[in-house]
Amino acid sequence: MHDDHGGHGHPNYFLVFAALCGFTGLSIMADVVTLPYGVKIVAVLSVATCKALCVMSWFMHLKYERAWKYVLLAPTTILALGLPLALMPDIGEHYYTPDVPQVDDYAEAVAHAAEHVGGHAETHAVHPETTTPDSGATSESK
Amino acid sequence: MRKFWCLFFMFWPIAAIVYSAMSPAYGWWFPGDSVTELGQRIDNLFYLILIIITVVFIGTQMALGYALWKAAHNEDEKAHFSHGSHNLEVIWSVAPAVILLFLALYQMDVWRDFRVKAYFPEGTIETPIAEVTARQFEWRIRYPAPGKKLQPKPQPDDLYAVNELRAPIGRAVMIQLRSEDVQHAFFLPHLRIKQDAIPGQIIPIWFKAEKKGIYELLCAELCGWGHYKMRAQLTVEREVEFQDYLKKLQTDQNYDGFPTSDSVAKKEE
Amino acid sequence: MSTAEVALGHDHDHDHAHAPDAHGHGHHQLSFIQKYVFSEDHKMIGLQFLFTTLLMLFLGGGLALGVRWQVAFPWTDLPILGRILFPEAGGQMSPEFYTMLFTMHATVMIFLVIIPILAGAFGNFLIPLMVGADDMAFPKLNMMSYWFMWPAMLFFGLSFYHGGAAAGWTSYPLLSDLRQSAPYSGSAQTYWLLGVTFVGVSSMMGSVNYMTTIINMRAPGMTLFRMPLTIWSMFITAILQAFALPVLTAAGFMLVFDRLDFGGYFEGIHSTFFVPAGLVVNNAEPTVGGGQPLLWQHLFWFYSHPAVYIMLLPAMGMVSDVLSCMCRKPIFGYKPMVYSMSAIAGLGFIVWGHHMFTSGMNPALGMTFMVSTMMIALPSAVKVFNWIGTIWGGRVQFNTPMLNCVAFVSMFVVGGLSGIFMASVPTDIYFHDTYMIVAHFHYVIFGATLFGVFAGIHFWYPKMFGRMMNETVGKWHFFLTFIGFNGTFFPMHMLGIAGFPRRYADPYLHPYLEHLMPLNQFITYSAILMGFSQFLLLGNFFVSIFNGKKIGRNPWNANGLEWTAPSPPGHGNFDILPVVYRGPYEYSTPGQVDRDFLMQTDPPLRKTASTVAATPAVHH
Amino acid sequence: MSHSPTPGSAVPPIKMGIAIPNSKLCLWLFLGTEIMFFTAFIGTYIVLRLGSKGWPTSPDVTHIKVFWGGLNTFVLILSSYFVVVCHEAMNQHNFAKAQKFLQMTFALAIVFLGIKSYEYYGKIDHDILPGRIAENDYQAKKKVLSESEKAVTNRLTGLVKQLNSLKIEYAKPEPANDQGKQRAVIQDAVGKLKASNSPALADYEGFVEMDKAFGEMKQAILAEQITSSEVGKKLSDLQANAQWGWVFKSVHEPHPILYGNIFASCYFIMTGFHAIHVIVGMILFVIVLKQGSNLDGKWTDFVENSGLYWHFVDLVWIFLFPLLYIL
Ligand code: HEA
Ligand code: HEA
Ligand code: CUA
Ligand SMILES: [Cu+2]
Repeated sequence: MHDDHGGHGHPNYFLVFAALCGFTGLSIMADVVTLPYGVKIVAVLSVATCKALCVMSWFMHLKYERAWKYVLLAPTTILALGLPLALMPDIGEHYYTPDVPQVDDYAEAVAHAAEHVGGHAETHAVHPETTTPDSGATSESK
Repeated sequence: MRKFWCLFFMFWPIAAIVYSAMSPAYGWWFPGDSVTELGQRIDNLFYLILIIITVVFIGTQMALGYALWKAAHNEDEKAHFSHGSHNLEVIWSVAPAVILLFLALYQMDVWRDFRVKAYFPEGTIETPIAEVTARQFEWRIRYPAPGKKLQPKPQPDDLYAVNELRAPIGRAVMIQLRSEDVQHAFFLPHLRIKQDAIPGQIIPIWFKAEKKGIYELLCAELCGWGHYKMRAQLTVEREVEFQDYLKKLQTDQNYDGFPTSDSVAKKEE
Repeated sequence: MSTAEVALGHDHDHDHAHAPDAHGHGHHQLSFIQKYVFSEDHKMIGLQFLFTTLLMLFLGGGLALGVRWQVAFPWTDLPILGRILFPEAGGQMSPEFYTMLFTMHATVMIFLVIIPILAGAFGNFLIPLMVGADDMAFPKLNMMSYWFMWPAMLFFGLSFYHGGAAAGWTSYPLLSDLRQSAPYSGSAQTYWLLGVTFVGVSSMMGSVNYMTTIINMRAPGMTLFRMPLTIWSMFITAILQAFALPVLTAAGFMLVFDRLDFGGYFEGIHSTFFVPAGLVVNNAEPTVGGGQPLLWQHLFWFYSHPAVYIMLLPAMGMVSDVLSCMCRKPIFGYKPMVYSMSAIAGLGFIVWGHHMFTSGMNPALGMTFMVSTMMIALPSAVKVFNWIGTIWGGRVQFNTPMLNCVAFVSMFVVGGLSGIFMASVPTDIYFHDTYMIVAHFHYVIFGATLFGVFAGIHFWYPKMFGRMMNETVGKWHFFLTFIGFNGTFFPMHMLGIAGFPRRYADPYLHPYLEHLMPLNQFITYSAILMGFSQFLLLGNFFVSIFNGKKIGRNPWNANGLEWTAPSPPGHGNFDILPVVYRGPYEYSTPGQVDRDFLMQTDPPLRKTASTVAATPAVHH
Repeated sequence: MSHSPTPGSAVPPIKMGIAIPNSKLCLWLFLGTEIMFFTAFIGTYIVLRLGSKGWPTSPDVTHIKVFWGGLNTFVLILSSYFVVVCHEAMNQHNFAKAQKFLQMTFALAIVFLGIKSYEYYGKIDHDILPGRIAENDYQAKKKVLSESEKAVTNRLTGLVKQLNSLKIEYAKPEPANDQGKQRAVIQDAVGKLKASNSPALADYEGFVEMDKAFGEMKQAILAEQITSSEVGKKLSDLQANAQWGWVFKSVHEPHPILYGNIFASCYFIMTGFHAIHVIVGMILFVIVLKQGSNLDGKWTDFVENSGLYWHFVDLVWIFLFPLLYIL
């Protein structure tokens, strides 16, 4: 039947569970302490990858499956990583000038607010650093 | 009957070639020589590819026909038994690979000159002559006032025209392409230029028209029911004429009586 | 039993045995509904797909003739239908109607004809028979994949009812996204998207099923490299669908959500994936947004380029089988054929950008896509040369399947070669969105795929119905279609070179195109000829079901497993459990005297010929 | 399982294919397609975010709280754990135990959806809904205006209707929704109510006062004299009024959120489709749970496969959590 990993007994699922909880704790930590944004991205995404690997290897028994897992997962992984990567040069960056009125408006509003003494036009709605029109992507937010 | 079908499959490629060869004479061909040098290079590339694929076309179709002919008249009791040939496979993968790689690399410079900003002719990027905004279903053109530079945002003294773009002859010029609503494409068949206008982006296009004249400007990306009638003109004229035109636009625009300029009149149509 | 169960667990009986007597399907009578309507038999499902798609071909073709009428005789009364459809306009169509016509023409042809006829009809009918299984791995799932076509057709019908989607089959936003940009196709566009989603669900169900069947349900001895190329092509197609289609489905959902705009509390709620801010469409308030229209093009073509190979590969596989049989010769280069199909599939995932060369994509990306696009011509070249190699030295039988196969190869070369003009970016700058493109893809889709399908229909018809189709009618159909086809689409290359834009309701508004009207009229006459010759096919198909010559199991003296089953095969397919000893292309094997084919089930050849005659394998 | 050899055959029978059941193979293939499905959404989110000049990240704006996301992560991991031990119990033919574990999983799925709904509620409450978010000052002011206008209009029609029950004679405005005429009716009614010393008078006088205050704000907005935060102040002044401030309760504060709409679009489509997958998983579990004491070894594959599916749902969340909540 399906039980072709018979000999292995079963892994200690509770241990895996505990590890997953630990990883979750780590990513929350990454949010609580202040890290440089780049470090934070790398940190939480690698933690997420570790978690995913844990779930896949033990909970989904991939550790005990035969070679078909590579045949199935290799192309999937390549495509899943490749699609966003291929979108980057066009959507994630702009070769031509983006025409984004809301950013221009926002810049105007900020400038306008600076003119007023007391500058209360600074909306609490938007995080100021993230939205200076030329700060590029979200890199320095938070 | 066998002969008929073999000849049938050999006859049609010949008909196709004959038909293609006589097409230019009937005007079923490019709308004249390209008005730009870049367009010339595109045409040359076209002819290069045309030659290559004509050879491949004749070669494969005749091979097919000949193989059929031979096989139809095969007097042997049984067909020739063969599972293939490794050497042949190698030959006919490598040969096209070489041709295709050559093609791919050979034409990169045309693409680069047309699209890569760093390779635009000097001075064009800094001083666009106009901003062309596509909208359903017309082209709005904004020139800077004579002697001024085009600003990204509209200025009070900008000059406007609708469906009438003008450019000086013999000088590489750049326009900024925008769209106000859906996607359109800026297509100048006589200049071999096509570029989509994408909402949310400003895309520069440059060209250097070498021949005076009035050329069609059409929309080449489906933009709604009126897609087909998004018709405009590019007038290529001498530098002085172009400057005069801008001045005329300026006086017309500043004239505060009843509007008389033809651009406004056009708009009323 | 819920369908989830079927897919997730309870398939034991199919796991255990292939012999029909071992799993007890046979012993109860099926009601009419079970047998012909909600059938779980792959053959019936295949036939359901076949009938549906053949009828849809006429709908799509009818729409195409409407398109042709307008391009050749703009603003004149549409014959016959005009007075009924547009009485107020005196029978002449409006530009928005024209836009709708070609959109729905392409939609019907692609989503309701080509894709389902290849994967749905032939895939279903042939896969279990050719791998030697008694049915698909999941018969219920299979049935559902057919019945999910119906909501799709319903939604497309609703779309028609509401005026029809009119943003092209590519549905580029913002035309397809902002309601106010195409007011006449308000909900029609939304229904269209839902229709595409359901076609997607149907294909998805089919593709996981096919993959499972091909991987796990092959007859003993049917190793991967003994599979007929048809099976290989179906397998690769299924993989393409499995990985590409979800992306389109996701993109489709995004577009649907962009279009949502309920009133009441939900007023104004809609996503903005493809909508940049600040657009003023039809004098409405400026849009809010943050999205990017190019994103749709990427996601759409990420599916739709592989999809063009989904529309071609199965036909390539079928043509290989038919060609080999009709030339009485092994397919030339079996493994290269397999590898080249895989290469087409693999490369197919990295060339989608060639549809966007003029879209304002990053030029570096454009170069990359140009190189990969050029490279994809290589495996195609290998295939073309292998087909010619197969014919070379054969003993050709000029019957209808063979003629259609040769036309397939011949037309595919034309379509593929015109693809080279487009693969090269600089020339594509000029040719993009002109009739050059229209010529190109009709040559590959109609010229190649449909001729391949015609070949397939004539070739496997005896297996489907136990009767032959009429040869004379078949040849006339082929002859007229071929002439009409080339008359229609070859001149379109010239239109393209002349800069004739596609999707134009009235191109003659532009003076430099005026002189092309007579050529377009010629094209339209050819299209009418081609269109009406399809009635020969339809007539032949339906009349032969009742009147065709009855035949035995293996009328073509072919090798595949399907020919060992009765014609038509009963429920469970095989009365003798097939065991496979060799590949499917052993024609004219030396050392064999009394016949020139060796079926996959024939036991290994001994030195003497007598063993051959004594084999239990069934033929004639 | 294997094929019985055909008598006299020269080839030994072989089981073709790979050694897992069709159902599991099919499920894994299906998961492959699911990965691509979510890739499209996640990839879209990533590239759109990188391609935008700014993205709302502050929890005050987005109402995305790491605490709830973390809790939900924990809930899903726990449920994944229960599903896997459930399958283990199935393997050991301990069906009662398996049932119990599956019930736990199911309960946790409900908890997950509960927390998710709570989070959605927070967004809806602040009108952080795609398409409805103001992206600049102007839109924010316009939004306040249209929402308050709606609130005032509602109050107005309500008061006019109420006149019937107060037994006040009045000329029915014609057409009924003509606001000018309705306002005239109210003015008229104020006089009449004063005369009859009705307790409802306060309402009607209140409306007149409110209408005036609202009119001032409207004027200011239309004349573009004030910024959105000033509008916000005005609005909270209105709302603070003890007598009629409640009318403006449904009006949201002006919060222009740059790139707010695309943010909300991505957030809702990713978490929404994830939630749909959770629900599908729950349906699969219900099918098993429904078996009650009939659960037996036949169901092992089914449980395993739904478990695989559930782990996949967990996997998706594992990536959504950092992407949406932390970064
Ligand atoms: C079955 C469908 C199918 C197939 C198989 C193909 C095959 C190919 N297609 Fe096509 N294509 C479409 C369907 C298809 N296409 C459709 C529907 C569109 C339009 C969509 C729309 O916009 O509506 C389109 C559009 C399209 C474009 C976009 C044009 C534009 O909009 O600007 C491009 C550009 O590169 C392209 C290229 C190619 C190439 C290079 C191949 C190659 O795979 C072809 C390879 C084959 C050969 C080259 C012939 C055989 C080879 C030889 C004989 C060897 C020797 C050859 C040489 C040395 C040159 N196609
Ligand atoms: C499988 C794909 C497929 C097939 C088979 C066809 C078949 C045909 N196509 Fe199609 N076509 C597309 C796919 C296809 N097309 C696509 C993808 C587009 C792009 C759309 C877009 O731009 O978005 C397109 C666009 C397109 C255009 C361009 C429109 C434009 O850009 O303005 C034209 C113009 O001539 C055209 C013509 C034809 C013709 C004459 C046929 C003929 O082969 C049809 C022959 C007829 C039949 C086979 C049926 C016979 C029917 C009758 C005799 C009538 C009976 C009537 C009823 C029963 C109702 N097609
Ligand atoms: Cu504008 Cu087409
Ligand atoms: Cu393509």
